[in-house]
Amino acid sequence: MKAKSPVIWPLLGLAALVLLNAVHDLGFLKITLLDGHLYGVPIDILTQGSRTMLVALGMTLVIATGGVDLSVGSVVAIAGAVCAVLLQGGHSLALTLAAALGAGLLAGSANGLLVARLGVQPIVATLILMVAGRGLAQLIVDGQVIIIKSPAFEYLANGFLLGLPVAPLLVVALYLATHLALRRTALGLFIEAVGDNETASRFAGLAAARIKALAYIFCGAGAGLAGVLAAANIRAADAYRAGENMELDAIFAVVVGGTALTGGRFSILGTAVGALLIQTLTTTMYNLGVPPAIAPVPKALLIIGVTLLQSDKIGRWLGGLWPKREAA
Amino acid sequence: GFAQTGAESAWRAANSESMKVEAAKRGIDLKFSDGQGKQENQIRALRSFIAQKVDAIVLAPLVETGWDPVLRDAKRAGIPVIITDRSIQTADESLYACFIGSDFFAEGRMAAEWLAKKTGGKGRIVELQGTPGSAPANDRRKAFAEGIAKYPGLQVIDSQSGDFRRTGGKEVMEAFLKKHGKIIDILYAHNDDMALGAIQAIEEAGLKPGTDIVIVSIDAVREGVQAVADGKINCTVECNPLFGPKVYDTVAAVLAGKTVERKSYNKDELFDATNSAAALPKRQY
Amino acid sequence: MKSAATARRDAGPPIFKRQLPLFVTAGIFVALFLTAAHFYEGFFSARVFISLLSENAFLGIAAVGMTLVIFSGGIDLSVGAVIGFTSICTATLIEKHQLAPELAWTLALAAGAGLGAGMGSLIHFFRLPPFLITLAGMFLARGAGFWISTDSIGINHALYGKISAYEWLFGTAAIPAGALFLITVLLAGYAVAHHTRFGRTLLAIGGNEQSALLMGLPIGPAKISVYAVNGFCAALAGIVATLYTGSGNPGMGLGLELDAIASVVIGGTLLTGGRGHMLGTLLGVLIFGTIQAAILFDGRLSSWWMRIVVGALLLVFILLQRFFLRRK
Amino acid sequence: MCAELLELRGIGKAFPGVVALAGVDFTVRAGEIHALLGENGAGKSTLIKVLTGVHPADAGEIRLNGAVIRPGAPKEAERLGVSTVYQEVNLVPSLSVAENITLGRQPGRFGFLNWRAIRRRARAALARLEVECDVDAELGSLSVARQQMVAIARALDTSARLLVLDEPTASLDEKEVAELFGLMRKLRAEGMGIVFVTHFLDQVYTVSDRLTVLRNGQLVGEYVTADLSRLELVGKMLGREVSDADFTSHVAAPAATMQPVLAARGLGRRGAIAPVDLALHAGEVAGLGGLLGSGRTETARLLFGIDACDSGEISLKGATVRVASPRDAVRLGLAFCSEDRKAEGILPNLSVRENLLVALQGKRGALRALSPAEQVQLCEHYIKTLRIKTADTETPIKNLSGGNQQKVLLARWLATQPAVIILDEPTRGIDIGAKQEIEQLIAKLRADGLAVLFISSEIDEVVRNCSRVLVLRERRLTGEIAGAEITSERLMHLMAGTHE
Ligand SMILES: Nc1ncnc2c1ncn2[C@@H]1O[C@H](COP(=O)(O)OP(=O)(O)OP(=O)(O)O)[C@@H](O)[C@H]1O
Ligand SMILES: Nc1ncnc2c1ncn2[C@@H]1O[C@H](COP(=O)(O)OP(=O)(O)OP(=O)(O)O)[C@@H](O)[C@H]1O
Ligand SMILES: [Mg+2]
Ligand SMILES: [Mg+2]
Repeated sequence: MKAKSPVIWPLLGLAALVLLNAVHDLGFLKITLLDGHLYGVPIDILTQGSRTMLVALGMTLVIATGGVDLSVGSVVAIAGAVCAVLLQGGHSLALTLAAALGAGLLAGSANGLLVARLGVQPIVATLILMVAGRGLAQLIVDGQVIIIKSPAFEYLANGFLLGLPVAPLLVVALYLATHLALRRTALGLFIEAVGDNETASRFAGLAAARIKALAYIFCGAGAGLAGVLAAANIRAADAYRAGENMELDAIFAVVVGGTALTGGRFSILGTAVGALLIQTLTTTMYNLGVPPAIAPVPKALLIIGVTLLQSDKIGRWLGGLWPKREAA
Repeated sequence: GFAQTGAESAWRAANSESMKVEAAKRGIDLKFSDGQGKQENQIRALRSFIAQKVDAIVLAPLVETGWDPVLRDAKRAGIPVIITDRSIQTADESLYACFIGSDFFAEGRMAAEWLAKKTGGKGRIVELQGTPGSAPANDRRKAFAEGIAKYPGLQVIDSQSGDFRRTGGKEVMEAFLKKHGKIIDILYAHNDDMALGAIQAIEEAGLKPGTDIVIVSIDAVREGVQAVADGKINCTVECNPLFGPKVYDTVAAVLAGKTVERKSYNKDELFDATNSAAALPKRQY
Repeated sequence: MKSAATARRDAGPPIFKRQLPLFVTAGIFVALFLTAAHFYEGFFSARVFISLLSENAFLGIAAVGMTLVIFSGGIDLSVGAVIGFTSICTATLIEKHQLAPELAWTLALAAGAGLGAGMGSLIHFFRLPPFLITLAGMFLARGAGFWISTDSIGINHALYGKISAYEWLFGTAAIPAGALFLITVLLAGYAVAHHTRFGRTLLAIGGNEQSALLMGLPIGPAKISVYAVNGFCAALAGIVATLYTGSGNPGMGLGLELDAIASVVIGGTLLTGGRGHMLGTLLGVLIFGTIQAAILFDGRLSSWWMRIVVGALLLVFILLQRFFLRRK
Repeated sequence: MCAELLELRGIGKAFPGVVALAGVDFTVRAGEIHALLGENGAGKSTLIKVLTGVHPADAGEIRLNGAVIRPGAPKEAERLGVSTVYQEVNLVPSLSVAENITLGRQPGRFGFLNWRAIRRRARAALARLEVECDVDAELGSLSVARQQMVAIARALDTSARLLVLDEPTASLDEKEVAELFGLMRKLRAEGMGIVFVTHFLDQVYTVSDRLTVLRNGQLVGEYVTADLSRLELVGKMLGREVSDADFTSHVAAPAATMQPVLAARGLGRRGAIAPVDLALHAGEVAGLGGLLGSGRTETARLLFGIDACDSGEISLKGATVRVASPRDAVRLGLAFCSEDRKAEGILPNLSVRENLLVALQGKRGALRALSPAEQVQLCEHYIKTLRIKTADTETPIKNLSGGNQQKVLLARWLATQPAVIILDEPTRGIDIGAKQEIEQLIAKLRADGLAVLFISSEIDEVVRNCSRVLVLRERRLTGEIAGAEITSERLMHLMAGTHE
């Protein structure tokens, strides 16, 4: 018997939320064609969720190695700031994107160096960049909110390709590419091995430190890209607030998606579902008109609900409700 | 010493910058501290200023209450405290010298009045609130609600927090548009950033901001005024962050032992289609 | 015959080579403090040192509870929110409902401990990840705090004025109530962690939960109690915060959980559990406080440089710690 | 004889995909040492865990002193008078020895600990086993054997009526085993019932009064030890006939003129091992003999690049090579099967397949991934040849019995097709059938031209398998014997440092 897939519960949670919304207001599910592109709440959720999904993708790998990256929000701000300054300086889009990605890679490398080479505990190592990074971002834009006037740049976040929104397409492509890169090669196995038992992996001849560092670098790059999307989305680099609290959302998405914070087994698909779940929840609260002050409460209930359903014990209780279909 | 709340927005940055630049101009040795959005940090900063025996303390309080103990310390040390930006509640009014502020309440009221005049007191409003619990969000919401209460035709049909962020404004507006469709007449945003984000959402929905939906907002940062000039925002109420000169004048007066006005407000203007283009070149922030 | 020194050592908990981090950390703290004293006139004084304790009283109190939780291999993200909740809850009870402060405190402490026990039960009985459950707890407490009141409320009770004005004269130095609270809680925390079965059971659970179970330790009660104790500490920290400010503020303690975790980890406690020292937490809090105090004394940094410098100092500290420990 | 102390009736226990126990009866009397025997995966540990409340039983009942008990947790079992040493050291490595011995029952008043009494009690418990050890040392800094002794000391620190020992001797040397047995006999005389799980038949005959044999989770039978011959016993365990001749004895030394595959000159590390010279030739099994803590594991770790050496060099086939990490070592064709299976061997939550292939895949690099078909084929090959008992290739390895985990780890290294393989206690916790298979495997590896460095605390095993033995004493190389010189007698003398 194959172990039950952990993705099922967040998926059900997602379905329940969608249903709740649809019952409340049928327009929720409506997708129309407006000016030759798709338009509707589900499309919004995908577009808005694309940034969290990107950050959560890298976070999945970091968490799978048994670490965590708190600095992603600051990296988002840094990358946005870099974009804004370069575009304002009249540099080409290609250079700008490369620089933003480079900033993410650099940030990830710094984290990787601290965690993998120097053995600093991940929370502390990445806390440093979390604190300093936002300062750096503000330094880069000199405390201003810089307006970006580049239609090509904005297209990345708000554009449509063949009627489909570009940002989610980009993210889905990245998820697929990552999935293939991890599962068609042995990288996925290596990451899981290192996360499961680092000593044993090292003794088995894996370059544990390098694998961990790679995860942080990848995560940094993902956050850098998310920063590009965030800046493009609002046509401005907001060094103060961009990516704020994103680390919590990303970690939430990863863990709800079935990747344990203790490291080891990871599920990229689960992460994608987790990220969508959290975005759908936000939209749901707008939709139901939940007062903003108590908005955290439904979030809390959702977390508890989904994690409870994922737990083995509840699983067994639920399993007991249906007679065993297969003989032992 | 100047205890700032934090650096959470460009408005704050302009506020801090104004204090610093002006201090440099006048040769004042300014000790600056950033509370990073935490009251405890600000109190810590005040205590540190007292320990360092500064001549005067300027405080931009993050919340209204909770300053009595530290202000008593300052009083004991003989250091005058000037409150800026928003007022505090205290049992003992002698704890601070005076208050120089922007009046979030007045801003909300001005916005409501302008709107009533413009629309003739009719319309369905959606509101983009600031961060829940923050002072400007609280005041701007209450004042606006009071302001429109006189006009039964004006009605807030939905209100959500956009967290003072552009992304937030855009996201919430997208949700509003889907939820209410075309019945939205008016958007009231607690700051320009959210209004600007919402404008994008409105444009993406194929509507014309400023025309199909009347937009009222607060802050009047340069980009906001620009949007007014472009006709995308109909009106933005100024919340002037350039406190520097006035604060230092007051400090000098207090130190010289002169009596100063107990409460004074920065003059906040209102920009709409009539005066924004003219005001634009003069905007410093 | 044993020497007197051995006999004395015999009476305390074991000091291993692994407690070296504690000494190294203490050394670096002293160096940090002296460096700051060298640069800033008036820094080297009993007053500044005492203010390190009193200004960080509620961070310190929360960190003590957090240390115990981390000992057991768990984590608690809800402390900051619980501080905010207790703070506004106490203020409302006293000001709006005219309750005696003592009664309000009791209720607040009970609420904190209750929330902790609830989270602990979920974590233990359903084997749910502490990170997620306490994240949910954080949202709940924050939501509840704002639900009570979005405005801060001043407390004008006579008792409050008395306590917050109280100072204990120790020689020439006046030690304010906040610092006394912190010292008391730290001593209690030290006793619990290193001189009670409960504390050692926590370390054992963090070291290896499976083994602790097989060794017949009361895993469940210990895990549930540790979250309850931590909730209690957080509530106490919230009360100390109301004493400190003479008001209740639902936004109090925003992000404080990260500072508390960082203090604990800087103090040499392993985030994965099973290893650490309560005194290290005191050092961690002091180091955090010193960095902040030094920056305040400087007073020339812009907001963003301030962040960068805090990050850089943390980095320097961690590198020094690594350097000394690695050489050994 | 006395009354029945413990009675298990019709115990059944199933895990997903595996029936670990089916209708097992098991009886222990007061004042007897009862051996519980069976192949790897027969269900011995599971039976014990059911008894102590770690796993709830699916069926059956447990009686202690005639009263039905239902322990829900080890704590309860302990309170009822059942003290247990589980297979695999189950202590907390980050705490001190003293704490590990007394945890959960520390002396003290008003909830506060009396550290002095804790240390005293720990010292006393260790003294009963005649173990000398700093009670303030961190447990994790001790070798597995010493940790095992600490675990036993902990179990003896209670006033139990029933003592359960699950493979306590797997990592002990003869002296320590003898001491443990002395103690067990004393406890037996005091009227305690003792359950003893082991794979060493000698020990069964030395110490036990009666024995129970399990096979595939089913009861084979209960016997009086003295009534059952060794061969009969092995037959019962394996369910087939075996003869002593199956164990190969004595290996001739290969020609010494050949160039060594792996050679170390002056390899040493301060505080761990004094500089040693050693050479391994293709087609030989070299043994590394020594008492516990003599530095065997340390030598192996240096060779494999786990610890950095501060003197000396390593050469492979004549060329000096740099072995700065296990990764270098694996690339160069070395393999190292660690003695600490739990901490340094298995990836507990990953599948048997992944555990088996991780070293090979690491050697090939991430990009040259094995295709699913290749993976399945390799796994099935090793599962068959090593007779690994697992539900399927996707079972998490932590669900396998200890012995089967060990086999997977061996397979992990064989799959890399190494030129040199270092086996540190490879037969620890492995049943007699599997041990025989592993010894045959070692012989085959030698025949295939591998160089094998074999570390074992079982002298007989060393004698049987090695063509040359290097003896370490007190962290330095003190002697070398080869060929017919290798006898248990000589080895013991060399290891102990006494002269014949
Ligand atoms: N937690 C578990 N989940 C699933 N299967 C398990 C679990 N524990 C044990 N098993 C299975 O139960 C069977 C019996 O295992 P057990 O550990 O009792 O064997 P054993 O007789 O102690 O073997 P060894 O001599 O190797 O220690 C094995 O097939 C094992 O794979
Ligand atoms: N008497 C002792 N007291 C404390 N620690 C010891 C003692 N003997 C050995 N150790 C520790 O045990 C570990 C393993 O030691 P070593 O490699 O020398 O053992 P070994 O000869 O391989 O024996 P085995 O592996 O059979 O235990 C080392 O970390 C060593 O420091
Ligand atoms: Mg077993
Ligand atoms: Mg060894």
